[in-house]
Amino acid sequence: MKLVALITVFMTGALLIYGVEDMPGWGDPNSPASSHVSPRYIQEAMEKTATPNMVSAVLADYRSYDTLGETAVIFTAGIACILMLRKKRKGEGE
Amino acid sequence: MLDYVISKYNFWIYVILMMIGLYAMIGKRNLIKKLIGMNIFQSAVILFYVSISVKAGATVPILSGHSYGHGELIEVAKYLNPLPHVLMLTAIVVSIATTGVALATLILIYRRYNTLEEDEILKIRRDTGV
Amino acid sequence: MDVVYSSRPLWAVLVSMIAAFLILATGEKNRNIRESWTIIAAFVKFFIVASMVPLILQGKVIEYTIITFYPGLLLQFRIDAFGMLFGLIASSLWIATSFYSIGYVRGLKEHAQTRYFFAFAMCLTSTIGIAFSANLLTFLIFYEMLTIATYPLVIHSESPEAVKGGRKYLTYTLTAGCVLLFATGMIYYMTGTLDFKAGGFLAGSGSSSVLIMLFAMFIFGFGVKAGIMPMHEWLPTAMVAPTPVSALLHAVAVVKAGVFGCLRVILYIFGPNLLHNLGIWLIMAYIVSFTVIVAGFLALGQDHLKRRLAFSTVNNLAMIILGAILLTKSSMTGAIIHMANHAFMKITLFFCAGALHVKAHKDYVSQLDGIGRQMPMTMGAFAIAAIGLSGIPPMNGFISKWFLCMGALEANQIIFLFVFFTSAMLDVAFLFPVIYNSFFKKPLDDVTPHFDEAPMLMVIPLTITALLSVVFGIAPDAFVHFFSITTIAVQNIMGVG
Amino acid sequence: MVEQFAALIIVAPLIASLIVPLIGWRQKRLCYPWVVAVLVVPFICSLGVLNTVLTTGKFSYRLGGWAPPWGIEYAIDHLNAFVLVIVTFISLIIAVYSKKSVEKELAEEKIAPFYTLFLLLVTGLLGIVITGDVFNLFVFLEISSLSCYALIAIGEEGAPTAAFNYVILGTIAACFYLLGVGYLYIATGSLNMADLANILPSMYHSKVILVAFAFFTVSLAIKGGLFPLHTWLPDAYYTAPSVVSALIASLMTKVSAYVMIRVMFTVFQPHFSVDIVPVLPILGWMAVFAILFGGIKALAQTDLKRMLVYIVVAEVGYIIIGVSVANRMGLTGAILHIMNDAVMVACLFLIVGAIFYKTGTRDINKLHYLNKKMPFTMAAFTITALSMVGIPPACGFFSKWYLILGTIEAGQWVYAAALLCSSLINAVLFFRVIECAYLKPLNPVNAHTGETHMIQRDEAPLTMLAPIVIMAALVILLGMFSGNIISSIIQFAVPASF
Repeated sequence: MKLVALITVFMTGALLIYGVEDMPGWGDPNSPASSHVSPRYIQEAMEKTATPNMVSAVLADYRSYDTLGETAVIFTAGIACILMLRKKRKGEGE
Repeated sequence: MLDYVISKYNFWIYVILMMIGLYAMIGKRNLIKKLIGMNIFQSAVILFYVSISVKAGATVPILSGHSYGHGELIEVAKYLNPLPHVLMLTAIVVSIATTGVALATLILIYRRYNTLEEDEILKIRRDTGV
Repeated sequence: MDVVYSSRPLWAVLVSMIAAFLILATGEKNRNIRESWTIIAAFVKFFIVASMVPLILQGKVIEYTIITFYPGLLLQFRIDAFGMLFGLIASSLWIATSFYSIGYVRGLKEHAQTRYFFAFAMCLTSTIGIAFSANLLTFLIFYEMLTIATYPLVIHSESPEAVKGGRKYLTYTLTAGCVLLFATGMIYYMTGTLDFKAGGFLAGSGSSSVLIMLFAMFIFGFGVKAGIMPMHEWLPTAMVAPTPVSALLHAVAVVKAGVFGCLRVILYIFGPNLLHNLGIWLIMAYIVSFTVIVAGFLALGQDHLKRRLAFSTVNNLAMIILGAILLTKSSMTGAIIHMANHAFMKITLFFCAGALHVKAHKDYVSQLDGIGRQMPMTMGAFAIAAIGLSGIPPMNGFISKWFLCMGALEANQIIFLFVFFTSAMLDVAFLFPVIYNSFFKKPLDDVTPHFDEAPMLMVIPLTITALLSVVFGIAPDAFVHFFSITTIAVQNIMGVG
Repeated sequence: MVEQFAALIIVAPLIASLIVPLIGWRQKRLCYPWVVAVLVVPFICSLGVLNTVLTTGKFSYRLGGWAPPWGIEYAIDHLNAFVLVIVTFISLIIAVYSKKSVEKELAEEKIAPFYTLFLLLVTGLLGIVITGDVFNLFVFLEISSLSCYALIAIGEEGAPTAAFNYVILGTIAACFYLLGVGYLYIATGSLNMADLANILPSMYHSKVILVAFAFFTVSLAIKGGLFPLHTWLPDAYYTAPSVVSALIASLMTKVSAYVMIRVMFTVFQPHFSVDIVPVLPILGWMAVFAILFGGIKALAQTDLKRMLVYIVVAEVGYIIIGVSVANRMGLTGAILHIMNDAVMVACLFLIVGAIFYKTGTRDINKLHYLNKKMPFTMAAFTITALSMVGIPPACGFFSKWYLILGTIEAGQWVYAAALLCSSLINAVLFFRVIECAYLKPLNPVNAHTGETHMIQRDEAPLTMLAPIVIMAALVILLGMFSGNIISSIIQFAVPASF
């Protein structure tokens, strides 16, 4: 079992490192990640959303739908815990 | 070669972290250790994302006081990429939620079997014929 | 060829399906109403089918498209002469079987009669669907439906033996269904069409090894139901079913659907020319000849009357296929007309076996000594059908045998002439002792020495089918023009070839 | 107007799920009608959306009005409009069914959180299907997964362990997915599917893209329960409460299969998935083993639900085979099978739930006389079983037919053989059950128990029976009208380059 796990882990690691080869260097300002979509956030955020914090602007405006999902995740987790744990306490009390 | 390694050291670190986490998740027999592995794994992914956003010589993506003026062109290279941060805020929340649910399941398991060792649980289940 | 568009084929198929659900809805409580649905549906179905005969005789084709699944894949009915013949056989014999069934299940106070009649009606729906299919996909759909609809009938008695028979039946037929599905897919991939075409449409669409493989698959797929050896195993086992089911299974619906499928493949998908060129027809002919002879010998060894008849069925079906695979005009005529003739004779024989079972509770040949005095009508009908099956004039069996033998000569294959002769001898050998024993031997102790027939609901249908065997022997074209239809079918196939 | 429908599909169940605990606080009985009523909304909306797509073609809905790729969009085309209808309809039917089963299997105080999570699970699935943004997909994937973990954990003996295993593997899958997204982002800078599809072709030989693709595939194979990554699936689906099993067995794996098709043929172009990466043969072989393994394991079970669970493992293989042959016929079959299998599996699980509700057993050998006790349920079971075997005119035949045509076209004989084999295995499986339920006990010792006295009809309550009957009818109808479905929807859902 451990061997299988090790093999899996090393295969995954090798795969990830294999991919690293073609990645842009760390901190390269011209990498696609920094040059395709994100410049617009940096330039427009203030103007469009009147928020100096771009992270907030993106979080709560551009990608607010993700944030809605995020709150739903927390809500799900809360209800999930209630669902799973609530009965037992009552059961013990009885 | 050394340059190559150094220029991408963020990736090496996250890959190693991820491998540790993944190994714990698959290889460990204790459920709590699996859970810890899961957290390490998730943190590795988060680190990976955050490291994407880095630009050499840039600062946090918050406009400082003097650039509040209207119409003034904001220099892109001066600020970090905000998007990965946003994504990771979501991912962090997700990972916390997952951990919470996983812990709740562990509580259920512990209540039922009085142990969190996978082998012991399997043994109990086999003995009770379930 | 003129095409007439009409929804009559659809109604011919649907009427028994509607009846099936009415039967289910009526249930056990109102038995007479339930049975009347069967009877009404049987008659309506027959008249719808028969009403289309004149069009067929004019050389027309009746077509109706239900659904288009995909370009080139249609759920479509097209009645040509060959399909019409099969449809006529099935629908006309359903009337007889319906009456007989009612007498049979009531005579034995069978359980689960609703299920029985429901499944029976569904069987007929699928059979007519098979007969009228315009293409292989439609054929396959109804063919699989038939497999399933027959299952409740095979396991009807719910005894361990029946369940086992049912399992065997399903194993054989569903495996065959899978093979057919694959082969059909191959044909669609190779040609882009699945429409039956008189004289075949596969020529030139693939290498000969692929075509031979496909042919083998089809013959395996349909041969299971048609009882070609060595795939016949399920058939005698399925004899645990109630007798009307055996009659239907072994004379009309299931095995004939298999034979019909084989003939469709031989004559309408591959076509005589292609089979000639591929050279597999002769191999195939030897295989079925083997079945003809061996089944005849096996029948000799059976004491259980229904099992004996089952092997006789295997023998006759193989003969039909042999006729088709000889690929000559006469042999084809013989094969196609024998589908009809064999149906009438064999159903009579099974009906008689059922009547013996219900009235005298006799299932074995050795128990039948002197039974002819108690049940002269039943045994008389049995004698007529047996004589017919052996190919003695003036019965209808003679006509088919005549054409088949002619075909063997036309094909310059004398050996198959001997196969037909041997088969006729064997027919005599395993059927005539039954007649002799029942009429001329001293009655056994438990035989009532005076006239004491089975219920009239059973005797009348079997008398009628026996009489029809004679009528069709004297006038093959009587009533529904079996012979003319056969001739048209053969002309269509050979005309192209 | 129709654009708002698209938003409502997600928003309605999400908002409604917030209200369920409040309702449960006051009056527990009202949770059920509320959930049913709410789930009608996404169903109607998804029909509206499908109709729009059919008449005017695909469209996109910008959330918050931000243009993609900066904002998030719903990208609705034939494929996901079709899957949306399936998901909304089946969840609605299962919600209708849930009342009695939940009341029986769960403690009273769990009903409100149960229904909350039920809605959230549906929301998550719908969100996955409707979105046009790869990261947003992850968020909804997590909503559905989390609610799924919890819903499984409250099942019978052994459920928490099964749920925890699922948490671990589910999280690995989710993290792999996230890694895939990260790799795509680092290479392209975009998260929008359509935008990615535009950018990616120029960099198909980049190793980053290859790795991203590999992680997507592994992740979705885990989520979809594809052999050999299915290990979490049987226990989780088996131990979950009946209603939950029905919902997740019929929808979770299908939605994963949808995402796989989406990633392989929309985000990446077929050219990449077929020609550049050798992933399809691997997936195909995995699917073949899934079919055989699932079938053989199912044969070994005496518990009806466990048997179905392994059948689900096999059925995933069907869809993946359709994907892996990568031609028009195969994909048509795969997409058709997403629908057919969802309906069939849901129907079977609902029936097992109803049998369990009435008789308290799922042991195949204890089902005797069930045809007398529950005639309609068993009739529905028979129809669905025949469909699983692939008997026309039930829908299972048609997806199998297209899948086989696909394998023939691709010249993959082994795949075809696996599909045919699976038909036969299914026949054995289901006829074993049918024999037990319809025929008298073979064992003469038991014969005296039922032989003499009449078996009373004891059918499941209407809220359970009606969904079962509707699903069984659909099994036939979808088969009969499969031609129409293909010609009007699926042929446009298959990527045009095939």
